Amino acid sequence: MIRGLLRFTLGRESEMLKVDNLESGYRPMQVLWGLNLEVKKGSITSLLGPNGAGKSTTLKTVFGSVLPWNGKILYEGMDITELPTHSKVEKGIVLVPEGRHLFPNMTVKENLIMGAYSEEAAKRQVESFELVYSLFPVLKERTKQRASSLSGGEQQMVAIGRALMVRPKIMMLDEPSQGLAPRLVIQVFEAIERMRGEIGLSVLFVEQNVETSLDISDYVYIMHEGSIKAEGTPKEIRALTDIREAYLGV
Amino acid sequence: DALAQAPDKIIIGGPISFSGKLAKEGEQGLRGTQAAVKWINEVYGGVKIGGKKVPIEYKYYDDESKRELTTSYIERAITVDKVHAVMSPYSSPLVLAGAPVAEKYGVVYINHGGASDRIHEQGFKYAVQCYVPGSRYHVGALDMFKKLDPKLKRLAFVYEDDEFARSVARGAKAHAEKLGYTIVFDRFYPKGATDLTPILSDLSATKPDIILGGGHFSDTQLLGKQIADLGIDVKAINLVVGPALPAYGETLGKLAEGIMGPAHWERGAKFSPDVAKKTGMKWIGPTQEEYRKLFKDVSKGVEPDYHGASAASGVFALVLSIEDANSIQSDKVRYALGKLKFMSVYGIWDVDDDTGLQIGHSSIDLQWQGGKKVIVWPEEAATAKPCYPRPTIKDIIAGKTCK
Amino acid sequence: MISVGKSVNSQQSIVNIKKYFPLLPVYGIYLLLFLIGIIYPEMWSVVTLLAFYCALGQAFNIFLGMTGYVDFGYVAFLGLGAYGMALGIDVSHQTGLNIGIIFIGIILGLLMATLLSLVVGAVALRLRGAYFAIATIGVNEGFRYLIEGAKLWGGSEGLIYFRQLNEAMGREKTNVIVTFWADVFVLVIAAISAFITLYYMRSKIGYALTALREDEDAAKVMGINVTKYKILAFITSASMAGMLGATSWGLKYTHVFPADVFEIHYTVEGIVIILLGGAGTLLGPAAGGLLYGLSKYWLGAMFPGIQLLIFAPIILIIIVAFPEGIVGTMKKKIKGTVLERYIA
Amino acid sequence: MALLKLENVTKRFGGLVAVDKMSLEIKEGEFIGIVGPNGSGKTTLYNVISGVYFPENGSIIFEGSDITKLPPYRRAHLGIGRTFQIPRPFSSATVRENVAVGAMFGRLSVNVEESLETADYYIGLVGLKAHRDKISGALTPTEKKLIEIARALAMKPKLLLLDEVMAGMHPESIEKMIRLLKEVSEEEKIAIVSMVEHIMRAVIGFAKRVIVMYRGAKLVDAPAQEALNDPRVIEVYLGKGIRDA
Amino acid sequence: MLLQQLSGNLTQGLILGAIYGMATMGLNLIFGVMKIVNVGHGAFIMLGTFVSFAIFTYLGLTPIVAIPLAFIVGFALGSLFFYFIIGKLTNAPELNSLLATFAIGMLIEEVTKFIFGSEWRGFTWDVGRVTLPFTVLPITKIYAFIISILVVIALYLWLRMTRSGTALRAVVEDKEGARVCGINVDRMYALSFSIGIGLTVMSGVILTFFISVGLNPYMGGAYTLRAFVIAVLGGLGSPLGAFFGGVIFGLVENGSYTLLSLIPGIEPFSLTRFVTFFILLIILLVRPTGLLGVK
Ligand SMILES: Nc1ncnc2c1ncn2[C@@H]1O[C@H](COP(=O)(O)OP(=O)(O)OP(=O)(O)O)[C@@H](O)[C@H]1O
Ligand SMILES: Nc1ncnc2c1ncn2[C@@H]1O[C@H](COP(=O)(O)OP(=O)(O)OP(=O)(O)O)[C@@H](O)[C@H]1O
Ligand SMILES: [Mg+2]
Ligand SMILES: [Mg+2]
Repeated sequence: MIRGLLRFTLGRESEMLKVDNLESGYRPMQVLWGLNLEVKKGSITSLLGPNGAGKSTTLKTVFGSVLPWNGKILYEGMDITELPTHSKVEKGIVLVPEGRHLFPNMTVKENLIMGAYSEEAAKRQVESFELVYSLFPVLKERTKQRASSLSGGEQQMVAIGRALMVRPKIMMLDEPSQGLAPRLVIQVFEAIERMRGEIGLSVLFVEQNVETSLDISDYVYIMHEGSIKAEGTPKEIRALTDIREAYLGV
Repeated sequence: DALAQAPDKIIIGGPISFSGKLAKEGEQGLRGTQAAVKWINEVYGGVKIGGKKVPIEYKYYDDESKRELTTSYIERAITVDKVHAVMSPYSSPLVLAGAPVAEKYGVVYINHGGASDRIHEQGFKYAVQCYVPGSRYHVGALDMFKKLDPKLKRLAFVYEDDEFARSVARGAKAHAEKLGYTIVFDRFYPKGATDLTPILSDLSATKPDIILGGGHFSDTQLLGKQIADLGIDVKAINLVVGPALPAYGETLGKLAEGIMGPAHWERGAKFSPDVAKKTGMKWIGPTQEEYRKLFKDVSKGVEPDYHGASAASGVFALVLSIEDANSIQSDKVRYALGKLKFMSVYGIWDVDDDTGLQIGHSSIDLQWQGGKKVIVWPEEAATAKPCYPRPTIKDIIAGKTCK
Repeated sequence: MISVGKSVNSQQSIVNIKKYFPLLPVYGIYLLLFLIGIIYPEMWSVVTLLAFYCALGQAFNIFLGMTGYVDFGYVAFLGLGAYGMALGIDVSHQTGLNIGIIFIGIILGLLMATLLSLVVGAVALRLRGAYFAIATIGVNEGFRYLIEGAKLWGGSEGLIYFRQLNEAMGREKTNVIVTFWADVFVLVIAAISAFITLYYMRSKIGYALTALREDEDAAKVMGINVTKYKILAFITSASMAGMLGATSWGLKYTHVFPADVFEIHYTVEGIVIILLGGAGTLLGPAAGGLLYGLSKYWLGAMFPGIQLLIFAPIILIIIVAFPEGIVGTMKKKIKGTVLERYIA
Repeated sequence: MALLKLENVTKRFGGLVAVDKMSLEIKEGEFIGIVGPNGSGKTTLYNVISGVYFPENGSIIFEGSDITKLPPYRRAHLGIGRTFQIPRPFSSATVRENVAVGAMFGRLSVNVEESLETADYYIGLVGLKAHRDKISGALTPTEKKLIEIARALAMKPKLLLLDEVMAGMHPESIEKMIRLLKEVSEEEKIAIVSMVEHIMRAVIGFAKRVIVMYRGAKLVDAPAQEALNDPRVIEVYLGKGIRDA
Repeated sequence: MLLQQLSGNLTQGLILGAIYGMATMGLNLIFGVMKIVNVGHGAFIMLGTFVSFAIFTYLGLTPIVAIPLAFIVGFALGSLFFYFIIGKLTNAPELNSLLATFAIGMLIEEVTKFIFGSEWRGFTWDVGRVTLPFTVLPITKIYAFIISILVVIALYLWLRMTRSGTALRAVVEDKEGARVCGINVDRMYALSFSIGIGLTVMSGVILTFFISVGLNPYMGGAYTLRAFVIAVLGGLGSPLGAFFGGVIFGLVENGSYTLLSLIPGIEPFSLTRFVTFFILLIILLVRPTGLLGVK
């Protein structure tokens, strides 16, 4: 109740991203059926749900690599539904896609430089490098190595690092822990927490690793068959045993 | 009964290349045919057959320089348009491709675009040729050089590697040997070559007096240009096809100076009703100037060259033979074509009775002098004296001309 | 119990016949073409053109459509087929075999094309994508210039043999064979190619080809002898091309010049036909051949000189509107309807 | 007799030794988990066993015969089936056709009709029935992994190599998948299943024996619990004890 | 004597090769970024030769002026075709773009024919020649050589040093990755297509410095074929590879003539073609992705 009230009154200022009644898919198949969610400034929000629920599609639609059919996407109160991806990046929205999509024949450093492609980001390139290297010290040792020869975990770090070079205000990550050795999973989640903590980044991520996700998230959405079925703080979600079992299997 | 058979009009037609690599020559052929048809209908008053005069109608298609379309359109001309005679396409391969179709239907096939001797060695019954066969293209030039400078010995051959140019080369070689020349260089370059530097450097090393060669238009352009680029100075250059066409001088500018080439016909050729009368031959068609005007009328300003004149001669031959046979029946017309000998703007036209090979026509040799084409051989047809030896490249570039 | 077994059996055989239903529209088209040509002699000129384009597409499709490999040097097989016919006639016209020499020519064309495909296949099929495509251009061009440069088979002067045909079979027969039967053979080759295409599609071969078209390495791991199937499709397609060259060029034109029969434009035309119709489909090459041939023929007859100016935008509109070719796009539309059974 | 035996197998990429003098013996009826840090050579090992790459050194023995130099399709005929870490379905083909290809050219090499039936069976088994006639390229990565599993199973392999098929899968599906694999292997006499995975609960739930790879070599080869509690494994791979991971 | 011939032919071949290479870079750029095999490549070269021709013949200006003009014309045409056709095909099967470029090439040829007619055109631009001990070089050829090299360097620097060039390389490596970096991928496609066509049309102008005759709406075919072979020789998608491929091609085409002419009974010029294609095959067998091609 109080929470709802707070949201109502403070919503405008603290709201980073708001997705309103979003529909999209891969013609002719519709995947998202009126999805609503929001991400608060400086929060870690996670989107959980079974396979095929449409989680990746949600991120891709928000980012713009899948075009929305209906509904609205608001970013800092501004309607960005129709914006092309590169304009979204310029505005500070970035996606770390499933499968990383690094530039395989470029070195680590070149990959990172590409992240600072937009003019705004290019100006702050030096600063950004420091940030990335402080978050992922391993990468500093690999600057000259070609991305394709890195291990999976290192690649994931480059992908996140590259996204950071954009100087985003909100970062969306699609299953950042997928395919990573347990040791690296821990590192990646730690990195996410630090990004929020140290630079106040808002994060929206999709995961299968439910426990860890609940551990680090401020707010959680549970999605199934193209729409949100439940939401709440991790504590609330943990309490909703039936929902958890139905959609998360834990 | 010829009267009953006489049609309302004579229909001729067939494919011609309007697009594709033979488009330029094709268009000439088309316009030549149209000019001739126009003259027959408007000046001559139609073809006399069965006591009346009937007009000619010409149907044509664009074969895109492709065999598939050539044969299809010949068949279409015969079966749909019911032509009384087929006008061939341009180029020996296309003429060859179409010949069997005309044979199948037993329709006269006016070959105004294929110079190969071999077309008429195949036993096609209905094909008659308008061009001088390839093997005789360079005969005149060699005679001319012999006369101009009997001491000359060193000949270089540089021809395009295709059926037509090879037959030219073969004929030239045979004749050169008869005249006592030494062939110091004898090479071919592939069709479509875009740089002839290697073969020309090789040629230049053999220090020839005369260069004979060519094949089609673009390669002769290239020869003219690159002979100059490499500074190869010889006494005379005579190339088949290119130099005979007006565009040659336009494109090469000064560099065309002194280059010669054989042609089946040239503007200003000395064939006229008077000449015909003198030699006792039948004359038909417009005079040189009338022809040029007609041609430019139908082509909207394009200058005629020999491809067109050849086609026109084909139309005239057909008209005369229909009149001689007083019938449009193919066998009779073909027989009359064999017997026919006449003169027109194109010159003498006479084919071998059986094979249809052109035997009456002879080529002339042209030379670019002072930016203009003049006829230099044979002497009776000449409009100017041959410019011999050709000025050096250096002089030519400095602006020296043959005049 | 027994009756159940029986019904299952008879159903099985029905299923098997049904497998070949998609041949009906294709053969329908070819039969119709033939009949139109016979009944209306003035249409024969269109039929011959369409037959060639359909056959070219149908034969090429066995390789290009089914494997996804683009053989830019495909025309070499037609060219060699034409040479096969030329040499066959040249060698055997005095044997008194009469029309038998035609079959010698066809077989020789088939053999020569197949032999070349074996050699090229063994070497070039190791390459992938555009590299394969362009290596085959190399083979085609190399072959042409070898013939010209080394003066093989008459070199650039080629072979002309209408006379020899006349000597062997007499005038009348020659005329009919060259201008009628040559085209009928072409239709037959189109039909054979269509049958092979469907046979391949409906057998393991088709599955193997689809798999290797999509992902060669994955196909290997699934147990598919990728090289074997690739070469199989390559050789089949090439041998069809050999016969096509032997009849539609060798027999029909009664002459062979290297510069004409190794003209790469024919490969491009083949690709265009297949893509217009729908690559890898059975009906596609026939549809593409009809569309391509008819446009060429009518436009060329009606607008001589500017027909290509009209034709080019037509092609562009078709590919934007039917990205998977006419039949490919149609197949998607009719999915789930009765028509589905007849279109492949 | 061991089903599969690797002796001193080495695979290099330029200067990098991806698999380093690996020796390994797998007996029939085993469920094996292969784990190791990213880039430790697990996928490469699979590639060498299935014949995608040929090793520079060493030999691979399958059911007593040397298959080191056999091309991949011959190995598939002998009964080695696999999935790919990044799914590689034949994208323009339907799910059904994809799985049928496995049956058609796999160990038993059956005709088209039969393989389509086999395909239907395995499609049902992995839970892709609803997608049977869809073009496989249009499915999610996870669904593509299911196609891979069905396709590999349809090959009726004796040795099944699974490469991170559970990654990205919903925890509940993981449980189901493990149960399914165990059942199928029992029913179909798939002698052993080897699984590369980073999800520990999948590994623990599945494998009796765990091989830990590190820098191309075998670090530990022991029963599951033992291997995963090995301090070296915690150091290089798990980071903390398994329970926390 | 033989040596002199050989060095003469190799010098000529080097220059020709540089132009071939230059004329292939556009093709390679487009292939590298979009995996489009531009079958209409030669038509655009032809267009360039006509720009040069028109500038010289109708306006009486030096063809050097035609170089930037041709680039602009090509760039504009490239953008136009991209906007209306090629851009709409980026998600369609790969071969569709082949069909599209075929039709575009046809369109260009036919429009040129419509405007200029099917006449064989040409012009003679003579600014003197340099006589070397073993061959003669017209100065226009030397221009062509130098300009080709400059263009190659410019393209290389653009790809390596500039923002848009780097972005283009990123698109080549991973489209989706480029997108998340904020690169406007569609614009990069349009840019690479337009620049590719621009370079190609421009190369037509430079070609006329070497060979200024034989210009015809249908002259492009020979160059398309050659460009394909050169592109593969150097490695598809590598514009620099295209340049080296071109140089090798030119050297072999011209150089082998001298050696082949020693063999009696054959036609050496035709066989030079055979030799170049044969060498292509050998190189592909040893390096299946060409000299500088990756994977
Ligand atoms: N490129 C595509 N084309 C067509 N359909 C697609 C495509 N990608 C995904 N789909 C479909 O969209 C639906 C949702 O997919 P999505 O990838 O968003 O799910 P997800 O929640 O991310 O699943 P997972 O946990 O497996 O990653 C699925 O049914 C899938 O089949
Ligand atoms: N084709 C290749 N070319 C060059 N290097 C390769 C190739 N394939 C793999 N490698 C390298 O070999 C090493 C082992 O890779 P491999 O894929 O086998 O690791 P993995 O254990 O499967 O890792 P992950 O858990 O991330 O999948 C890595 O460093 C990788 O970069
Ligand atoms: Mg997902
Ligand atoms: Mg791996």
